[in-house]
Amino acid sequence: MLRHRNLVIGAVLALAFLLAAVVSLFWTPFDVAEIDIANKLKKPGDSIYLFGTDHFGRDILSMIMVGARTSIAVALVAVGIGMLFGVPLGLAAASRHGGVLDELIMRTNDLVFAFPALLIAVMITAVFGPSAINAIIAIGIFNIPVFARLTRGAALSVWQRDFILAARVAGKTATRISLEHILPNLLNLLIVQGTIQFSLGILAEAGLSYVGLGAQPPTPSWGRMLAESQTMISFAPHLALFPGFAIVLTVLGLNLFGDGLRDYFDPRIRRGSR
Amino acid sequence: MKRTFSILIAAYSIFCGVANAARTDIVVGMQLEPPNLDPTAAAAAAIDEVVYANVFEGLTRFASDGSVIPALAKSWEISEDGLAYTFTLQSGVMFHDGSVFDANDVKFSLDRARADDSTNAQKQLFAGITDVVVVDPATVTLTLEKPNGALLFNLAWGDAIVLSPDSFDKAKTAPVGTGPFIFSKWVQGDRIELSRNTAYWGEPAKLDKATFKFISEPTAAFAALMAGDVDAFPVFPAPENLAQFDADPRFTVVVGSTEGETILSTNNKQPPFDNKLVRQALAHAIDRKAIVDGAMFGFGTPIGTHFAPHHPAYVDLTANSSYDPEKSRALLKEAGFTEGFSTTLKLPPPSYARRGGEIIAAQLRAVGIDAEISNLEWAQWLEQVFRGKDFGLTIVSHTEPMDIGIYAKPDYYFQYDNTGFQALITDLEAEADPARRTEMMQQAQQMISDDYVNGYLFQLAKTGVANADIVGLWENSPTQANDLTAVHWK
Amino acid sequence: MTLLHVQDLALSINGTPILRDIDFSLTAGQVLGIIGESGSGKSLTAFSIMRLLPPGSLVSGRIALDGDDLGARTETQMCELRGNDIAMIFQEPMTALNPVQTIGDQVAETVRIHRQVSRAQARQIAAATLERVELPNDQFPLSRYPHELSGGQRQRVVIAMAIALRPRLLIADEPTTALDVTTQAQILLLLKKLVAQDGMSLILISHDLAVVAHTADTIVIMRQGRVVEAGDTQRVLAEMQHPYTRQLFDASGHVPVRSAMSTGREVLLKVQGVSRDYPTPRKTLLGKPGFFRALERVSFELYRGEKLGLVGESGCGKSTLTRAILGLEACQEGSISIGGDQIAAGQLMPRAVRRKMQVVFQDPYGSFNPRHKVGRLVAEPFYILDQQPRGTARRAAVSAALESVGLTADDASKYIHEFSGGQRQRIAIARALITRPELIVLDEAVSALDVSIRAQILDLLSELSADHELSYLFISHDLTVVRAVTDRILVMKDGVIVEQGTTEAVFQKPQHPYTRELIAAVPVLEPAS
Amino acid sequence: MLRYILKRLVSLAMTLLVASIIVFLVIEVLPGDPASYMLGLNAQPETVMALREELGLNASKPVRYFTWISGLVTGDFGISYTYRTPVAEMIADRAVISLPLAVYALVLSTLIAFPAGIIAATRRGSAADVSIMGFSQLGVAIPNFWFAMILVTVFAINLRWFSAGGFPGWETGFFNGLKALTLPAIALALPQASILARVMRSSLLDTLGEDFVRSARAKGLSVRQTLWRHALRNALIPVLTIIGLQFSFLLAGAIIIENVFFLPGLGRLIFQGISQRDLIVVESVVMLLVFAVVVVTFLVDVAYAVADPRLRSR
Repeated sequence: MLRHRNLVIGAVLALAFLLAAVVSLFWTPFDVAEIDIANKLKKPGDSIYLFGTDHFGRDILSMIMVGARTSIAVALVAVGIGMLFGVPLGLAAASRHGGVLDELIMRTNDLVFAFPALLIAVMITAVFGPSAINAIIAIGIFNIPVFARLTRGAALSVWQRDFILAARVAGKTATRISLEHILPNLLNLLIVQGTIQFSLGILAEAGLSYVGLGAQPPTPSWGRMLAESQTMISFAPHLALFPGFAIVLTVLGLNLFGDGLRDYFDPRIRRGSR
Repeated sequence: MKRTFSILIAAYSIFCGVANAARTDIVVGMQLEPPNLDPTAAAAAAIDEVVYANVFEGLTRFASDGSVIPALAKSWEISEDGLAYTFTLQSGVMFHDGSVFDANDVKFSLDRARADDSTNAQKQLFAGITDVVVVDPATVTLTLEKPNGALLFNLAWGDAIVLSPDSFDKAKTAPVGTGPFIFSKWVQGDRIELSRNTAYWGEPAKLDKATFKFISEPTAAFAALMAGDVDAFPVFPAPENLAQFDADPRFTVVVGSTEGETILSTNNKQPPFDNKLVRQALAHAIDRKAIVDGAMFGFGTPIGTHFAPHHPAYVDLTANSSYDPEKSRALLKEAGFTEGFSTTLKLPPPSYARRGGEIIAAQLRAVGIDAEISNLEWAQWLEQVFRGKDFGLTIVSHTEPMDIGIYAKPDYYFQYDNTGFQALITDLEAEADPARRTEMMQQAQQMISDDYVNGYLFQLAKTGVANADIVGLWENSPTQANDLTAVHWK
Repeated sequence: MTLLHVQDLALSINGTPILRDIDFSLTAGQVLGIIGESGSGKSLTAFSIMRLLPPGSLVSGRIALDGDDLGARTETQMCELRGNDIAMIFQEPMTALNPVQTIGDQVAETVRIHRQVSRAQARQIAAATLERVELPNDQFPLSRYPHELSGGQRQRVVIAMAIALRPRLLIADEPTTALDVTTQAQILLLLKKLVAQDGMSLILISHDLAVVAHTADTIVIMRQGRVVEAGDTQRVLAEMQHPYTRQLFDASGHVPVRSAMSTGREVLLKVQGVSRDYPTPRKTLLGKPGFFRALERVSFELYRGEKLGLVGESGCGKSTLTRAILGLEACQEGSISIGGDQIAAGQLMPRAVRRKMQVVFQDPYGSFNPRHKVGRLVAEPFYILDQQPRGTARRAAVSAALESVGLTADDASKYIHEFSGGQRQRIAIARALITRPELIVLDEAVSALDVSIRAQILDLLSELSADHELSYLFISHDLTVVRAVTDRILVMKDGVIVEQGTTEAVFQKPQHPYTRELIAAVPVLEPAS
Repeated sequence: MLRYILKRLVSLAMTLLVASIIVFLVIEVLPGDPASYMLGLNAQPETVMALREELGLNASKPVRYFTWISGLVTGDFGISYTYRTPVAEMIADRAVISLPLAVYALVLSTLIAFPAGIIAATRRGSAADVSIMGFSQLGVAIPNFWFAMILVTVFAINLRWFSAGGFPGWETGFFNGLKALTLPAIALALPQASILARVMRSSLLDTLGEDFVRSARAKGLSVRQTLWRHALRNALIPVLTIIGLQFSFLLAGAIIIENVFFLPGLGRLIFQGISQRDLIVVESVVMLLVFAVVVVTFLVDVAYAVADPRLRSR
């Protein structure tokens, strides 16, 4: 069955990189901070370096592992920020549907959406200087409206259901209803969107550090590895290939996983008649 | 993917880059686009790289070997006291707009540069000049407050070029000069086109048309050369690619010298760097070879002081700060930093700084100094490091020729304050006798080297790539310029 | 002669058998009624005839139209048949039309795909057809979009699309279920008329025995994918050979055993001159927003222990009134008092008053949070109490409530999706009972249920009212049910109560013309003589 | 309908106003000063002051905001600090590259996405569907700048079919221009196409499940006819939004791609502006992009109303 295959493949890929990231906390084949010019630009497989070495003689495999840590950390926190602020805003907006608060929240969302994301990221980092933290903030900010909008939309439809009336007859406040009845019914949706945003976050982080606005050296990051390898792609393609594949596979994994989850959560029964 | 790259390898063997002979135009690649084209109104090297000696000329100019030779001034006499310089101007010189060049233009230009509201980036060049007198249309006299051995040298800078009072205000966007090339077109963000000045007063240019194309990304630069979109890249930004060009018969790689002393600037007023022992430890912790190999792929000459190795007065003091981690640690201990310490390493955009920075950070870590890297844009660097002096270490290449004088400015960003040295420089400026000058310069080199003012890394190499059939491009760059006057195709 | 002949038709979808040995035939120009409760497979029988089955379906048996075996036809040939010889209309008029096409185009399309006619001619035919379904062109030009029409009108458009080419067979799948009684009557009338005019045959599929009994010449009664009884309508209703037929019949007209009509005259709920306005969007950008008056000075009383019915068609203001009584929305005029505590216009209802009421909603599926266990769902109303019972007391109360509605205590630990529609409605009642309210508002509480289930729930309600001495406000559009269970009724139209009185009185001699119209519209199912 | 449009226009104006304030503030707090950037290492303080004066950088913030914003409204974008040419001209020069690039990429992605999405939806679960969805997953996952790097290496450096980048200018002929934009457009289009295809598919699947599709079949329309006459138009409505979003994204999101292909477009202009602290340019371009986004969203809403009669009555 297609949907389950997605789920499995995705999970496997995503977990693989998660694992790499975790392992890198305790062990990497080589020290990524150590520079060894004598061994620079070794091709994959020759000598002890499985994926070869970069222009400073650092072990690519180790850098990929630590890079995974960077990407995942940044993306994860960014999504966290998005959910932390976006979901409550969305719930609030929905519970006061058509009210001033609703209007205000939605307009602010539109405003943020009106800004080209990368630009804001560039400016934020131009103001506060480039760093992983600022990358997180930049990406996080753009996750807020995403979740706010999603939550509001879904919450509104839940508000229409009769069991909300029942709760209101029981004299429950909007806030309480939002937490007791609305939120639990949005969880699936949020989890799915979460994984999608997570993968987007990884792409965004790669993009930012590619233009030099992400985590700063010596901390390895996939995006910067690509940027640095760019001039050498013609004689040392492995420098560009491994980080590239790392990004593609991680994102692919997360997306597949997300889709898999979606299908898993709602097996589309309402097809055909009725 | 794999297949892609086997295609790549295959493609190399079938390269057959025979450019058609006797072309009379050239496309020159540059990494940075000039913000405007008026050398007297901004510091950007890119301006000179386009217009110096091509569009604009001054009284004197630099030759390709760095020597100062006559330009718009045919000849000059210096009074005994060295306070008056009288220049005899070339005759029959016309600006590109057809107006005639004469002494008034010289006076106008120099006065404009000296004026209080001047926005000349190198105003200090004209500091000593008290007056500019037009004797007759072909003669002009400069009077100085005190003798200045460097005046002719100063006048050779791009910031000292001669503009006409009628057209100086157009210089930023549509420059009008006296040079062998006429500005014809600027497609902003992409290229600038020059065409031959048929009415040139001197030896006319051999090319009809010259285009400067601006390619900021090194990869793109590489691609552009490989694809033949660009004929020459006098300062190729990615040394790692030079080997490939060298191996490729279509190209010649020209490695020359520049005036760029690349140094690990140290904030001499910020503890712990106010302690000479610490600075000395720093100096011994650095492995120049690793840096030159790692950051510049072997291009660049190690230096032991702030002076260009190709200069006759240069003394090799690298031994004075040889790579010796053991000694470095010992020195740190002696200075009371048994545990080492941590500081900031702020890096401007160029790759020599970014890459060199990573390597140096690693080398410092080895002796217990933890240098936290932060990559800055130039604007931020100027703000924080250069103006704000808020930094521990930074890497930058000082590309102005003969700029050891900066060590005599106590408020210069690395804040080296040594009265003895300042006195020496004052004398040097006043001294005219070459032998004495050399002696003093060497003395100065020794002094800053012994004080370990900064970490002296290497002299930036001029790594140029050009189509093998092009002749006449400058090999070295005594100043930032692409003088195309003599350039032609085989 | 027979137009349609279905012989041991069987259908399975992805391996699971749905229909088995279905046999029936239909004489030209006659009406065949197919009756069955949800899941009986009546709709899928229709789709098998049309061959519009979901992917993974496997059909066997023989379906012959005028002796020509449809099974033998290719898909393309079926396309030629559909809309031309066999046409079909559906239950849900609101979604059956393409929202982005004009009704004219959609009717004309039927013509244009089957006949080589110009656009203009097609539109003429479309116009004519719309006239035939009683949508006069001057009021309903071809350029109208579906969203500009009411449910009944849309259903007429759907019919027009179906009959534009005067097909020999029309299949109507629950054509009136989603409509109000009066509209239902009109649509049925229209269908009969068309059958008469065009000599067209009609298959009328419905869950409502009464509807079919009135219209069909022959009926087929289906249950769980099989035909349990088939034949001439009169005969079937007279003999009722199969027990299920009888069960169905009884359930349809079911009257629960009732405790003697309460005689107490103590007023429990008093609604006085209640009005409610909703703002309508501004006409001009800065103009004053208009108002739609949903309730117009509604006044009535409900006595303790009484079962009061509130009938009216959709949009008459029933639900607005419900919300006002439940204190979900404050009213703009008048007052509502419950057990003596009065709530004036604009006031919010204090918890102390809310406590006295509970509600049961129509949709057994939408009225429970799928993420909570039944125990938690049933206990939710406790929140309104000042000190909610905790721990064992709470659990005991929940068990009691569940048992009182015929479920078991351990159902409390199940999730709602494990229960059938009927069971859910029981749970809903348990939830309403748990706080021992004085008044229970039943908002279309049985409308979504199959007749047999409905009967059981009605019985349950009347038992409960006896045991707990409850008062009901019974809101429904279904007069049969209301008549069966209430002591008094209120008839509501356009936000006004047009008539009220004891149920029998109102049904015997209705005063207000609208009431008469309503009652007339109800298809009654009198035992065949 | 008209009321609806008016309402949207008002909120559009509001958004722009607030946006302009934010943009101004953000950019004003950028550390670094255009004057000292221009004058470089050896400049003397008084020289810098003189230049600041000349550039009008010494005026108070509110004053500068109002001069700027009032300029924008009247179409006068001011003079670039570093280039000393009218910002409007610079933007125009860059727009003639960025705009066509965005359109080109959008066209490409639509041309790929629509058939793919339709095939996938109509042959749901088939091999075609599975592989199309698989590819789209991949397309979404590939960072476009990396894809761009590879395109350059293969098609420019090795096969030499295309030039490695740069833009010859439209005056050298339409097709030269188009050719120069092809690789960048492909790099941009790939992920967009993947997303679009997915949206197309799911939206179409939803529509095909609708009742009116069934009634259409009952009329005697074949599956194909139903698809073209009924399903597609309804399915397009959500797809419109995505296309709208994508256009504005392509306009601004091309920043990185423009760098890889050294195209002198708006994205490069912004990067330059920021690094040179040519604030007025940055401000104006960002504003322009925001404007583009807002306007496109507005147009999409209007298109909605046109496509869906239910909205017209609003």
